[in-house]
Amino acid sequence: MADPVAGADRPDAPDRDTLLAMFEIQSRIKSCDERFRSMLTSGQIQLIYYSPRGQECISAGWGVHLRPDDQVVTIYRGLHDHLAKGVPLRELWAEFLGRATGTCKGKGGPMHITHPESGLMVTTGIVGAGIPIATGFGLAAQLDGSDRVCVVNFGDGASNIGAFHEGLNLAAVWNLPVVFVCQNNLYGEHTPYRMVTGVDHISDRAAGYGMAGVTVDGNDPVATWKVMGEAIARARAGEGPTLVEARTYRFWGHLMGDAMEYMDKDERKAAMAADPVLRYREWLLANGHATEEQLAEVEQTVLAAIDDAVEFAMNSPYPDASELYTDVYATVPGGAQS
Amino acid sequence: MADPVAGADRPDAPDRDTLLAMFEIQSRIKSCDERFRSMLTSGQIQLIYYSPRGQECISAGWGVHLRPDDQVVTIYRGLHDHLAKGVPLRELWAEFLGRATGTCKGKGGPMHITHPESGLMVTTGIVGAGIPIATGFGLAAQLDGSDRVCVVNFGDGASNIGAFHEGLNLAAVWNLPVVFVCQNNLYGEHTPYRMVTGVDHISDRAAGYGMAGVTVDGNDPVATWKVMGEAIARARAGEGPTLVEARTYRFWGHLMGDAMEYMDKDERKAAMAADPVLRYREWLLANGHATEEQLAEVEQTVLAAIDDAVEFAMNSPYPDASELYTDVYATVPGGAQS
Amino acid sequence: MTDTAAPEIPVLMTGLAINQALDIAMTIDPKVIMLGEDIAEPSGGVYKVTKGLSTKHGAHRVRKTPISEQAIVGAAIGAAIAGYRPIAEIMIMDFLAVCLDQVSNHAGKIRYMSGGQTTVPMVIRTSAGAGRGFGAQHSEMLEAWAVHTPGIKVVVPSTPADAKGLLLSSIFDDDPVLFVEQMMLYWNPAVAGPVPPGDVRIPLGVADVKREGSDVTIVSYGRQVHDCLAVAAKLADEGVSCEVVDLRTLVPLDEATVLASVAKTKRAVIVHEAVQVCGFGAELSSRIHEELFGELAGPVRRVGGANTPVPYASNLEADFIPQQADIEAAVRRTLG
Amino acid sequence: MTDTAAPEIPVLMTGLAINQALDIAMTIDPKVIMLGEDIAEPSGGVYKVTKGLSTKHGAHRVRKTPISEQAIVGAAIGAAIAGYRPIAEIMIMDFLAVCLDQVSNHAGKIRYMSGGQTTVPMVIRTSAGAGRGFGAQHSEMLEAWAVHTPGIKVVVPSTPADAKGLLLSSIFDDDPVLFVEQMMLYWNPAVAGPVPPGDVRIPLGVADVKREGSDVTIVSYGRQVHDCLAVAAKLADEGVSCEVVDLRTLVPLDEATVLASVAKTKRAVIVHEAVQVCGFGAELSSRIHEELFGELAGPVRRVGGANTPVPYASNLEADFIPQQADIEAAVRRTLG
Ligand SMILES: Cc1ncc(C[n+]2csc(CCOP(=O)(O)OP(=O)(O)O)c2C)c(N)n1
Ligand SMILES: Cc1ncc(C[n+]2csc(CCOP(=O)(O)OP(=O)(O)O)c2C)c(N)n1
Ligand SMILES: [Mg+2]
Ligand SMILES: [Mg+2]
Repeated sequence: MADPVAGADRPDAPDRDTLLAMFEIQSRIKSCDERFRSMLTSGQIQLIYYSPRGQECISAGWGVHLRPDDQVVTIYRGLHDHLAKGVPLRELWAEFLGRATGTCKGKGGPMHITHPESGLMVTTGIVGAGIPIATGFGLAAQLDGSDRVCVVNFGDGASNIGAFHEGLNLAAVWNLPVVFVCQNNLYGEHTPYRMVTGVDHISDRAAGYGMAGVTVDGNDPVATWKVMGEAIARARAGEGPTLVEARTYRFWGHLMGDAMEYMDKDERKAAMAADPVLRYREWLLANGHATEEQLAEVEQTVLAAIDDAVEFAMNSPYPDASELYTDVYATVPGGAQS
Repeated sequence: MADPVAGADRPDAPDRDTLLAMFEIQSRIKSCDERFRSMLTSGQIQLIYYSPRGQECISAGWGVHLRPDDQVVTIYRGLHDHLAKGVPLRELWAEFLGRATGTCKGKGGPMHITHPESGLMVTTGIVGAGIPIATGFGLAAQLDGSDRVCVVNFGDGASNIGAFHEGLNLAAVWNLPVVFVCQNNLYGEHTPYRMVTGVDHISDRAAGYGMAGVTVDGNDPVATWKVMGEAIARARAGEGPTLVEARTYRFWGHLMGDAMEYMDKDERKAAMAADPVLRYREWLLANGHATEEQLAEVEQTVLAAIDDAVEFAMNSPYPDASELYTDVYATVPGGAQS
Repeated sequence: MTDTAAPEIPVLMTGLAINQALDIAMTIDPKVIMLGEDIAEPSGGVYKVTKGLSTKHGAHRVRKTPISEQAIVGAAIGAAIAGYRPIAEIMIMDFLAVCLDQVSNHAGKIRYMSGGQTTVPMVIRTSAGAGRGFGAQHSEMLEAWAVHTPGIKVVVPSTPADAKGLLLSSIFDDDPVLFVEQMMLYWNPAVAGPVPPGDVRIPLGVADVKREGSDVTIVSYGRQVHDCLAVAAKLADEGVSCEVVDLRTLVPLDEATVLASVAKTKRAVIVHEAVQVCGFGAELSSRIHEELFGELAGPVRRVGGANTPVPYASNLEADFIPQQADIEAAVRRTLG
Repeated sequence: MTDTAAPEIPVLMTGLAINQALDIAMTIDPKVIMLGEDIAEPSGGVYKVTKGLSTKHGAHRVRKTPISEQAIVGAAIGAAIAGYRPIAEIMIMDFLAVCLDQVSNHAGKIRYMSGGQTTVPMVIRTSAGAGRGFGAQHSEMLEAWAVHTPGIKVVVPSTPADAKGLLLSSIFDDDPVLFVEQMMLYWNPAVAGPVPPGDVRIPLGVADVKREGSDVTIVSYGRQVHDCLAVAAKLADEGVSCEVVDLRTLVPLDEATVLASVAKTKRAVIVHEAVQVCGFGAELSSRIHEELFGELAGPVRRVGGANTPVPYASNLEADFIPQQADIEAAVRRTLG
């Protein structure tokens, strides 16, 4: 597991605004997740839910570096990434609940959140498939002569599928502005990654593509911020892609309802005891980067926004039945149904 | 390119019988290829032909180490591998010409030569696809408690496709008795491998799977024999898979008729001038490993066998029309056609 | 009609029936092995269908794999050629798309390309179907792709007894078989049924007339068979007699049973969850018209999935899937 | 009928017509880019269809890729969403199987899953078809897989003029289009034809009646259209009048033209090279029977590829492919 964030101050830490911005993102993720889980547990809502709890610091780490025009690709376990890229809470919640007011009119759902306005371009449910697509966003940026970048997120398990290999090699040979973020939460569904992965550090695979690779403690917000910043800067400068492996831990099993019988109880207890979000909060206070009042206010604001989003979503209508047939094709002569 | 085989003797060379066995395999490959090309050029036969000329020493290098029960998987450019594993000339020629007497009754063709009796299990036309299949042969050997091994051959271009990644990782995590032989002939169809591959030495990719990886001069029969022997011994001993990158050069373009406008003329001239088969012959003589008479006899025997095989194939009938519908399924209730 | 309805036979849910078939096959034949993601203990698979098997038969025979579907199917192909009877699990049918090359270009063609020298006795088990709010990439029925690929057999069971008996036959069949298990059937008590204990096999290529009738033939397979039976029961009250034919296997196809039934009723409705356009119903409808032209009282009607990806919103997802109301409407239409 | 037969129009082979369409599209729209294996100079593609394009438009726009079909299609998808009009080349259609996830689960569904926020305006060009002794893994016609995948448009041209005009429309269409080019057409002088110069587009979803007739309708697409026309010409000498409808695009489908023709002739034969079982002909046959039941003089007949992998031996390969004799026999049978 990650070494705990030292209580001591960090010379390598960013400025206060950045530190607070990361805290704000982490709080949004943590509180959204807690609300989803409590409403699911109480039966107020029903959906297949993949909790990102424990992985907040990773998305916050790249989130504060990105510009609105930068692009993000993620996976079914994507709530933290969606929020870090700024997908609005109301539309996000409405989409999770399959309502007409959702980001995708309720037609995509949690596994397919898309919000180009925020730069959240693709969320895929197919392990590894977002990686080649991300190279396409990188290619477009390169051809546009723009310095925008694409950050694509995926798990440890995804590093064993063919699309990972093809996407990283292509990004390397074309020197594309893409940052590959492998969120290594130690498990792929019910399987410890080391049982099915030939290498300890997934970032070591970067060398096979002549690509920069680095492993960072994804539970250390400062270290993660630094590594993400370097990778994003490299991509912006046209110096090519990076594979960042951020080590973390999946608090709640693969999906909501998972019995977690395959997870080591003590390992999990230790990880949750070292909750990176709470530790970061303590660290901010201990080192005078923020006052209790400031942080509490951030948290209150986040909770209020979530209340509003939940109410918005719960009171939103389901999509009209006609929506089943729309958006299949952009153009269909005479609206033919095939 | 490969450093030329020194005229001097080699302390690391195998015994005389092995040296001659490699020469015999190389001669068979070289002469078969020359016969195919001359008959194609003269219009006596017509088929899509992928010449293995220049790559003889690689197959000979593993060929002399394999037992009859060891298994081989290869690709459309597989003639050299087929011969190194002992696929009989008559059935091989007949299959290339699509005759009923061919290894596959003429139904598979050159891209799909199969001859389990010789241990030539699968020849595929899909780049990279033989790699996962080879892991299955390795798995079967492991479960059987047998020390037989599987050698799977593929090209430099194949190292960029997803199946390569998935197959190597699986072989590594299951510690399978498979030797992955990447025959790096510097080109994938019309594209120099370095233009599309993120790394110089394809064997460096092995590290990403925690697998042994080695690059050898595939035009140096003695060095290749040594490296193949080590990899095969490792697999036999249950010590796991190896990725061997054997550097060589493709003399005749991707397929017969290729204009080769994308190949550097001087590079090609130099490679052909350093013909590994001829150099090996000279080296054998220069160092008294064989006499001119011995080598000439081997070559004559090979040529006679090829004459016989060509005559056999040319005089063989095409498959009976009924063969179109057989072998689709092993069992079909009431012979139903679907 | 199968006679599995005899009272003393235990009633099981589909997931357990499949688990039993796997257990029996591994017990009677050491060459049967399983490969797939998360299939081993302690979890025993994401749907618990392989529960207990790795403990009983060993982790060397019930093998957890990386998330590498091409490697899963490829390894199964190699092992099958080498004499094993591998059962590869592709967790959800939509993921067939990441390994279809191994399935169609290799598993399906190797026997033919080798001139019959090598066979590929393997099963690809895959869970499939909409109805659980999984969205567009985890809900498809793609059996038509495989039916269009000569060399692959295709099985889609509807009842626990069929699932067990057909899976046993598939495992011991010498050809590659795509075995489609609809998620909605696994642990649904409403479709639990009697399952004869032991190694009781149901041959591939034999349809099952699940209900006899004289006015119209409803042909289906998989989960929708239950909807067809419900519609048949409802219409019976109105005096409409529906015959329900459960194909059970699409390749090989028991065309004779279908044609005999339609020749009798003169009317046919084909029902499946898969997208209707270019679905299996198109093939079957064409054949019925070709074989029984002039004998039909009306055109064969097809009831299939909408020509759209599977939507997430619960109301839209329900509309995507053929419902009993759609089947009933099609039946009434054929009765004109 | 298209009026491309006017004398002053240059006669081109299909490969060159496609090359022209690509050149024109890249010239008029800087957002058009190409990705594929070996497509750049000096070779200009394994079939020389992209000859000259990288030299004229730059290697940054005509991009040689690794042998990574998932990356080729995936990169095209990303670039398309980001505002480009990528043309991805999958060298041979059988290789679709290695990247079908990107095609079906992503290109085909992204617009729907995003609720219309993102579109994927891209073309997947692929060469296909048997007849050249390439064997089982380099000879398939797999368009039915894509037709069964909502969200993908499917085009299969038969003449040089259609290939050019339909490719231009496909490139500038806002949906993903699978564009199938039969290898046997590329450089076959026998099927060369007049091709109007310049940016002349043929809309998707409009079938072309390639020959008018009154006794029987032969519906086909792609290479086999030429065989159908040959059969029609032969039968004309016997006084049998065949109408030949070239679908040109399978999705969207011009059902109206087909139904109007069959309503007139009362007889239909559907011809395609793809394996007949679950091929596109099954879908079309079913629809004709559904729409014109009672108006037909006989059942719709299908002439498709054998239900086998494509064999290597030249005689067997010829038997696999529907021949003019098979088409003629089917037509005579419908006239029966
Ligand atoms: C191609 C494919 N195979 C299998 C699955 C089923 N599946 C969904 S999530 C998952 C585990 C992924 O693990 P990892 O990549 O580590 O991501 P995590 O869930 O841990 O965030 C699997 C196997 C899938 N969605 N896609
Ligand atoms: C999946 C797939 N993509 C593309 C092709 C077309 N193709 C056939 S051979 C070849 C080049 C392969 O190069 P390499 O792996 O270096 O092997 P070599 O031909 O040099 O022996 C390509 C692209 C194919 N057969 N399969
Ligand atoms: Mg994980
Ligand atoms: Mg090569």
